[in-house]
Amino acid sequence: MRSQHLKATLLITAAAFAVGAQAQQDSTTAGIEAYREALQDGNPADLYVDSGAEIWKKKAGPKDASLEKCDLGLGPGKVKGAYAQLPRYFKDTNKVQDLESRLLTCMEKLQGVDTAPIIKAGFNSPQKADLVALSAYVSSESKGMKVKVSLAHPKEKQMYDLGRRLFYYEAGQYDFACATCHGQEGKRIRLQDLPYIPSAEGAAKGWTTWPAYRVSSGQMWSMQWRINDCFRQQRFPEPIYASDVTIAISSFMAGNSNGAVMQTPGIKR
Amino acid sequence: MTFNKKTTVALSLVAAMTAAGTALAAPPALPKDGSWGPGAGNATFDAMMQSGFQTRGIANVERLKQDPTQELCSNPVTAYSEKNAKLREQLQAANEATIKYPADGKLMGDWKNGEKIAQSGKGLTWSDKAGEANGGNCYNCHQITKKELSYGTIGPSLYNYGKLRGNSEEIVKYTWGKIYNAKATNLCSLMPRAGAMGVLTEAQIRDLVALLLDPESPVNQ
Amino acid sequence: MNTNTKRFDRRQILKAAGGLGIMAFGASMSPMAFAAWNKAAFEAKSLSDVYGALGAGSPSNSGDVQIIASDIAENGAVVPIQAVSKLANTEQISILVEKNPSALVCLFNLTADVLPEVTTRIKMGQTSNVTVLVKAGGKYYTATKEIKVTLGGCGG
Amino acid sequence: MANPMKIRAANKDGVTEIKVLMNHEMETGQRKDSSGAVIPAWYINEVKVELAGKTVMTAEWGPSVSKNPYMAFKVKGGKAGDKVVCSWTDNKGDKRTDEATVS
Repeated sequence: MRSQHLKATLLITAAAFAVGAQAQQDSTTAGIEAYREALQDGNPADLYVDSGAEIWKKKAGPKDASLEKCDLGLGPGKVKGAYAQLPRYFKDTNKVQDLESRLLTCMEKLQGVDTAPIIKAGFNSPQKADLVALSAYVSSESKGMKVKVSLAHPKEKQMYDLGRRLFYYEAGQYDFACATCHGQEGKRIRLQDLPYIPSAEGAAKGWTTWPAYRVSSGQMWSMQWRINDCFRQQRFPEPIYASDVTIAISSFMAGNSNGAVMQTPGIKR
Repeated sequence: MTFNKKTTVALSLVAAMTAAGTALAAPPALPKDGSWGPGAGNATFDAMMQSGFQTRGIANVERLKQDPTQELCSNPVTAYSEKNAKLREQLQAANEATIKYPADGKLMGDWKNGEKIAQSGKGLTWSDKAGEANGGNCYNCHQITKKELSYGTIGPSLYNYGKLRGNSEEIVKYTWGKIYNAKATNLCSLMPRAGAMGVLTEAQIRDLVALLLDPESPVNQ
Repeated sequence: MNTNTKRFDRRQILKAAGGLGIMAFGASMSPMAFAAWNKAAFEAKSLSDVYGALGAGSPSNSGDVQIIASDIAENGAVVPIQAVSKLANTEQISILVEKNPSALVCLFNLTADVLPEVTTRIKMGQTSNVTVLVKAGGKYYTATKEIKVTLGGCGG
Repeated sequence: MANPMKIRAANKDGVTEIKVLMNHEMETGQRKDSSGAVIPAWYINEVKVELAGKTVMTAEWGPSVSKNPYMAFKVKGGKAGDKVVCSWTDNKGDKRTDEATVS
């Protein structure tokens, strides 16, 4: 099916060329679409899904326990569909948590792991590698399911509202906010389409395709990593891993995406 | 703009093929009074920002402090509201006052260098080092030369910029000012204030002006 | 895989690579009994040097060889390529990138049971012609397509 | 030690489609690290695929195959339950063999 589709997309490319000079822009766009389509087959993120599933089951930490009893919101050990409903409010921590902050909670509680060094470590470090693989695995277990993020609890609505305010927050020498690039419909940076995140469709384009394997760096990126690099390019200081800043912006994107189908883990340029 | 529309049509065609797109529910609307919702007032928001960011490399937490222009433009509801008309006028004048012209009066440099600056997206992130030349980031948002296919569309196309406008003294000065501080002419412009914020040097701006206005530049060919 | 073909290949390599042939033999001692890695072909810079090292001579262009790939790659680090041969008795499919530091990217030896098409992903340093070289019935054929490599993303 | 491959193999109408994803850096030897030193070339150079005990394909690769290599091809014959075995060696002599069952 994939290759059928690819061929169809390539036909579009050819057709765009046939139209002639008018369409340099269109042919570039179609060519890029064909490229992205071809990438979908054989996503190296699958390698991380497998290793994440192993890490999930592996005993570790001072308590020599696995994460198999971790409650991601649907009850202890329930992974299927959990990612499509995150971030969410958790009673035990009295906090709204995204996947990665919740995994840290589970590592602390179930395995007795001190997570402070993990929070501090860079995304390329071995300490973060487990979380990246786990996010590939957990997100894969929501593939094909609809985003269902609750904004019913006051803390969930608050996190969403804080995220929206952050989205428009302009600062630094470049006067950049998330909204600078993601606040209009139909724009792109270089050749990358920029989803309009305040809309449901735009938010879903981003939210339902991360975590993702990035071919440009040959790396698997978790959502936290994605957000971290957005703020880097915004010329902001660094968002602290799993801090409320990161969860707020995730709540904004996820809350806007409700009803869209998860395609995780994705593959990106 | 026609070509944006065309792009959108092409994309939505492909999107329609990719997924049976069902309409999604509209996200919650922003409060009309310009507030952010009961839980996202100033105190809570500031506390989140302070605890959520850390200095890394040259990107220090001081950067989170907003100047009045940034503060006004950070609220899509009130940025253009009636009651802020006066404030907008004041801020625009303040931005205009930042524009400095070179002492030697030379506003046009080398377009070839300008092209390199326009291509570069480097500068001022926490992975950049202090003292390194910053890039102009121009292609991120603008079409400039015909040859570079990888250009953004957040800003208008600058292809034939000089050919369409000529390079009278007035146009050269206007162009310099636009690069130096885009907020002097359009307060909540999405374009960085490259000169006023110290992103680009005078010499770099000179080269960018040449890229746009030099008749020899590929922009005008 | 047809052992006669293999032996023929190796002799060709020896001829092309001269003294370097010994190194090609070194690789063939691998206990997994792979085909000998053709060092001379992978180190050759130009298309014609690769053809020489493979014993392909000057292959002719053929409409029965196809390259299915997008015209533009958003990133040169990963360029998906499908190489297809419609030629009878296709025994080998190679992918070459003219402007890469070494042109030969990969070479697939297909047994008679394999359908003559392979999909893989290659690196391209810059916009370049990509050539698929097919060996069928002992003869070599090519198809060539330009793929543009663009600079994506907003970073420096 | 090298990380496992992901092999998928499915038979449809008498043709077995084999898709393999490998875990490998595929370092070109052209890149430099942050201190300016050249990162040595490190890449898979030989690949072999067996279906039901018979070698169906061998490949020779250079460093221009993408990181975390992917290849897909089709073989006439094979049936559900057959074993697919894929092996690679890299230029440092590291090896990896994994298998999967045709579905």
